[in-house]
Amino acid sequence: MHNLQLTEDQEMVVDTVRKLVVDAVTPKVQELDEHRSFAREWFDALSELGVYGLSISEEKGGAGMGLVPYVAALEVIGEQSASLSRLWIGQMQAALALEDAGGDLLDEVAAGAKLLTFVGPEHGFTFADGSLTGSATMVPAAAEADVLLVAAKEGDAVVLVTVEGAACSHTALRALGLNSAACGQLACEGVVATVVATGDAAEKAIDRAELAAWLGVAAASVGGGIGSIEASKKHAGERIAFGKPLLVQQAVQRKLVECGRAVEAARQLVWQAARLADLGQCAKQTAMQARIAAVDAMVLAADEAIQIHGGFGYTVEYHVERHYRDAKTFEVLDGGSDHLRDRLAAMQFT
Amino acid sequence: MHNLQLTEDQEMVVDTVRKLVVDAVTPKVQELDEHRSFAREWFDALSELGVYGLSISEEKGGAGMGLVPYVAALEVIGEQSASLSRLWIGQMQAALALEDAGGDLLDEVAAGAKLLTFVGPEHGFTFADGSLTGSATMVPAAAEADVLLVAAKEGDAVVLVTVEGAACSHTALRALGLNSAACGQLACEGVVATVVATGDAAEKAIDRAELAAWLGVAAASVGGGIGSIEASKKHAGERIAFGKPLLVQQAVQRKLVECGRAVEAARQLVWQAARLADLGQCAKQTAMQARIAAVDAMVLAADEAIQIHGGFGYTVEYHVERHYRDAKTFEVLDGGSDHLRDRLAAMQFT
Amino acid sequence: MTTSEVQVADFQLSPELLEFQQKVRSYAQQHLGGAAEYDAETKFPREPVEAAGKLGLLRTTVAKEYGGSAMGNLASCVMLEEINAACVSTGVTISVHNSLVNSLLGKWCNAEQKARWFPKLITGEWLGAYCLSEAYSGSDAAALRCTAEKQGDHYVMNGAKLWITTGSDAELFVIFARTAEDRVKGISAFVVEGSWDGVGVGKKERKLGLRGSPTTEIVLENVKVPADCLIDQEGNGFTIALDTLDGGRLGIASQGLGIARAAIDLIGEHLSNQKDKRGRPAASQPDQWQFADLASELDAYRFLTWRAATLRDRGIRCSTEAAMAKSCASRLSNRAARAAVSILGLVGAAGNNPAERLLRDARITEIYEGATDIQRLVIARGLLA
Amino acid sequence: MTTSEVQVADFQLSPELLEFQQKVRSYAQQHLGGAAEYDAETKFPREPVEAAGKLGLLRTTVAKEYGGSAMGNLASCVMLEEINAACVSTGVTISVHNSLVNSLLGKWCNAEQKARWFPKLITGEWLGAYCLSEAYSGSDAAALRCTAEKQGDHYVMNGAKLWITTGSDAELFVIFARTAEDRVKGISAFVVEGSWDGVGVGKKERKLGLRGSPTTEIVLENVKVPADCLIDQEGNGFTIALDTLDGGRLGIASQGLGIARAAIDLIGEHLSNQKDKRGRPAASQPDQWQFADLASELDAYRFLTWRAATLRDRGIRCSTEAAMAKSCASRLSNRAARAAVSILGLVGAAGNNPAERLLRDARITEIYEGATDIQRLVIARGLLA
Repeated sequence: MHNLQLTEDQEMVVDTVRKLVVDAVTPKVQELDEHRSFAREWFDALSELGVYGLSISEEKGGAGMGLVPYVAALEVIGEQSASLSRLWIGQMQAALALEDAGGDLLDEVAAGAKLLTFVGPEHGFTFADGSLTGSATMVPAAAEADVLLVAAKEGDAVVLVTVEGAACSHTALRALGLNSAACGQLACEGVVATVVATGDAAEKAIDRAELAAWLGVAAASVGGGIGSIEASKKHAGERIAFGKPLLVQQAVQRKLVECGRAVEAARQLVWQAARLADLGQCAKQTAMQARIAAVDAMVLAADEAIQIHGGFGYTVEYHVERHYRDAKTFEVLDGGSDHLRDRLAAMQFT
Repeated sequence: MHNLQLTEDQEMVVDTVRKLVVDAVTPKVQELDEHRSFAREWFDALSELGVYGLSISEEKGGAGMGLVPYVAALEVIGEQSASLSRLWIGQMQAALALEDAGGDLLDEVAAGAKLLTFVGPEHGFTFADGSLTGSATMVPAAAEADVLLVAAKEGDAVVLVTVEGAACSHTALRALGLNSAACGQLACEGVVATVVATGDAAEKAIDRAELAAWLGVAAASVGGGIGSIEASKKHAGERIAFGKPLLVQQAVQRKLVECGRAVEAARQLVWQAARLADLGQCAKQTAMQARIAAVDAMVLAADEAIQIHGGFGYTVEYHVERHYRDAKTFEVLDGGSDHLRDRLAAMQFT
Repeated sequence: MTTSEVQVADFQLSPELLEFQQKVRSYAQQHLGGAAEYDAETKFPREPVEAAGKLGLLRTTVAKEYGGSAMGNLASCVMLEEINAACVSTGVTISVHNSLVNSLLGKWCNAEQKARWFPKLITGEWLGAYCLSEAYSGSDAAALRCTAEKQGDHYVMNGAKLWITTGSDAELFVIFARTAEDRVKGISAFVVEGSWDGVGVGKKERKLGLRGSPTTEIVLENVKVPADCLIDQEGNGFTIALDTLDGGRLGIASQGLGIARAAIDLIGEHLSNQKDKRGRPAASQPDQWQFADLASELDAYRFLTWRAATLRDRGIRCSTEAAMAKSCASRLSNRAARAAVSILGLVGAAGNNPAERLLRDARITEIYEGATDIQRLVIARGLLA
Repeated sequence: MTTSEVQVADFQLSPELLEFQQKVRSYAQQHLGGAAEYDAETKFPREPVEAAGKLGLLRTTVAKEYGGSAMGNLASCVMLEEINAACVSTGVTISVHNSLVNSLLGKWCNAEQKARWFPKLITGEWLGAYCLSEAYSGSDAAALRCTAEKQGDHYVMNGAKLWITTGSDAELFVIFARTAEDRVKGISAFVVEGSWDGVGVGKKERKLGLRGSPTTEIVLENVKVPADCLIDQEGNGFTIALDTLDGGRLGIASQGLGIARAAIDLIGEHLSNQKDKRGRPAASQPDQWQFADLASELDAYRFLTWRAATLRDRGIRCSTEAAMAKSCASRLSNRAARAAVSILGLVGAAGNNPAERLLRDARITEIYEGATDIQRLVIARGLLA
């Protein structure tokens, strides 16, 4: 399918994930989305595969396989469920952020025994005298997470803290997308929090969490783009208009070629960023570029897929309207694409 | 500069080419372009570096280094001169097309003793009874090439033939761009031609020539895009407006971030295609995607560079108007980007 | 109806139309606050539609002799932009009722037929639905399979129509059915009343947006349609359908304008609220560019829409111009709604903000009453002819 | 000048304007065939400009009492679209002469000044140039450094102006210079005649396009400018410059429309010529889409342009509307020209086809008289105010 040239071990991870997706995710993805049901069972199934420790070093109890199989596997999941992708991304953010600190929580994260969600610095939480204050909207698994890992400010310094999910107040949202990831509003008013890292260690942990999100969302978006393209090919191959299958029309072909090109370009950026990261080089800019490009490609592919499906595409059964909503939801998470553009500018021009 | 992870030998090729570009190309590029002077001296200087045999196998007398250093070096040249890039591309097309057949001409091509230009099947030349008939416009080095390598039809079959440049009639053009590559009109009316390959061998040779063009134009366009971005950064860093350097403005930064992202995505496609080709895998689709994406990125970067330069950008001294013209000229060569899109569609949907 | 009066002088609406626009704007403010609720609960906007009927907004395309206000296409466009800017589900209900059903009946029915149906339609006592699409005929409308077989003084109709706006809530259906085999000339148009035996509402679609407007299948099983419910003559159905769509496209163009305007207003409001620490305006430049481009295009495509409407009001064929308006305005609505979500960010996607609903609602405008690519081919054909 | 007559009724030009449009179209057919030659040889289009003078096309923005035809801004827009569709170098020469110089003099000069200069300007005996930009002040016009120091009954002017259209071929220069230090209120406007001592033509730019129109530096060395050549009053220069630019932008918007139209026509012709083996139309669908989109936008942005012109003709401020027109039309001209090269392919890039010239000419429209991003900020500021 692809040319990442994975090792056999890495390939096995991807194959195992693909099997789970085919057996468990695909059959229920539409139903869960439509009823806005939280995909805890899928999250747990991934736990059983042991993927949450995939990129943690062996000395910290992980598989030490780096980020390349992470992006390869997320591409496979993203093709079917952006929501499940997002849950794994949150878990991976926590795993990488907690890796240096180590400890029981890291083990629980790696085992999937606890579901974590990461609340980034863009939400502006503050930490003082051992307690956390702040609020955020559109936090994946806001009400479902066992533990929240929060990048907060303590005075002018950055600090990484954890709070129990149950200790915060949550409001469910009828959000645009990621319906099975239960994005919600979150508020803490002086909730007791545990410090995980401060100073440089906190900065580094947050950096790693952000990288996990950029790469993860990028990979899942590549998968989502492929999902839209495949759905379109299938529909256009079957649907007859003006006496021939839609897929014979230059109109349809051209759209799919352009979507495929955008997705493939984004994918190459994702892979390059993952390879760089695994080589210990700075992958930040490439990962941010990948994240922006991949989400845009997923929006484009979903938009064209709806158009190719015509009236069918506007209904929930054909999956592509879900890809469209999920793509735009991906876009605004983690500060949003424009925020990433500004950060890229700051890195490049100052 | 980049992360292609070249071998030391490959890196040395790129460094040598870079030195030539800095010493000989950059100082004269604007002058030659403005006077529409053919860049024969640069072509010859590249001969002396021995690059024309770079990707030919060792048993055929080449360096056997594959296509990866070719794209890396063309990126460096493309940053300064699309015209010189195009001359090398023509030579590389000939080298790869002639490789299987071998012989004296291949040696001369590899040595740069003869300048070749490739006339692709899209021009519709016909070959019958030993002579070639047809005409083409916008052929690089139309009047300057020592030998033309032409993909022609003999009845319904494809045949690859050579004709002496002097045996054809040429008309110079005031073309949009590639001014130092002397794009011109070319006509053959029953010119005596030598068959190089027929049947499957001809098909394969043409395939390889096309791949060389797609990868080459893509790499040169990535370079051209970088050239526009670098020129813009320099100008915007120096130019003061409303009391501060242009580069401080979010407006300018955002444009450059987006151009950089488009160029980087295209570059990853080029590299991936080159790597695939060197691994003996099918690189065709990725190379075509790279070619389309890279040219578009070069157009975008040149267009924004002109805008960032303001009135200066509209004048010839700031290079960016040249990049703009060259980018659009790249676009229409080799059948043009839309033709490539249709070919991609044919490969993907039929 | 045709008019020779100038309705738009130097790009300004006539005083009468400005006044009408104000009236509709007040209606929207009073009655269309529930858009979020109709969406979330997939609830038909009955109250706003009834209020529109009382206010005379369901009779704009009907001639005065049948109780209409005969305000014409331009007035309809002005009205539909206002309504859609507030509630797209209400907007499409009224657009189909006025721009498709009432327009068609007014142009193609005989006096007896008009006198029979208009009294109920102009008040909104009855709502109209327009049934052209089928499962196997979307853009390729002439491929329809629904049949109407003549048996003495009536036709027997069988088949199923798909994606019927207001399907579950309409009382009068304009149905295109096959009375002969010829692909195009075998199609005829009928009025079918919802209360007749054999007329059933099939599957209700669950949709990305437009969730207050019921989109259903209409199933026709041996429906006995009196011969005097045939519109115009047998075999003229396809001509009627195409002609009507020119007006319908203006309705959807106006819907696109309304959605775009609402999204642009959200962006403008957001930009106005951006302040730096000292309270000075601090909207990002790229956001301002997007806002400026979208707002410029909104004005431009409104003029395209109004141009086509004034042509149609003068009885001049406007297929090319209507296709331009629909193609441009519908695409703008999507770009604007997507930009609103991007610029508003988390807030825009959170579902308690109109941005994400606009994004979902906008998407249909490029699909129904002629998909964008079809519009483009109509334009190219029109200009190159 | 202001008018209260309706010039565009229901999106159709008045009969007078249609007649004028026909007249200009004939002029273009007769005199503007040499565009390729002016471009290739960087040759000033003297013959077409002189012919325009004879035909009265250089007096459209001048009041009747000074020999003008007082046709106003809309007529200028109609004219400039026609001229630019045929020859952009001629177009910009006339645009600067009419929309900048004549407009400015008519609005801001006193009667004596008008009587002094208009007789030569309306015939084209003199051509006008507008000198605002300098090496260090482009978009940031108020940063200009050129000085005019009052010495008794005259000013002594020093400095250099950059990117002056018609610089080497104009006889009358409107020059903005600094009479005091204040960044904005220190700027004043003057008329300077090219024959005066110390007025020199500096470097001539070698450009991407617009190669028939000379763009030069104007060097001012101790130029003695009589006090009665001051326009309006000292310190009002920046206000005058900005006000004039609204009209100038309509000129460039019309240039953009003309270029876009020419490019779209090339595409249309190409599409019409595409036939399959049996002679049936065979244009590719994606090419048709592009053609349809570009043609739709052309109509839409023409309306934006005309709207702003009718406002200005009524004496209503139109900065936002003019910026919309310029921003949209100039971008369209570039998209259309690029599309023409893409679609015509090798033929379009080959240099014996107008497509590549249009691509090069179009690029300036986004830069001069206010770059696109400046227009966008003007629009955003105007709408959010």
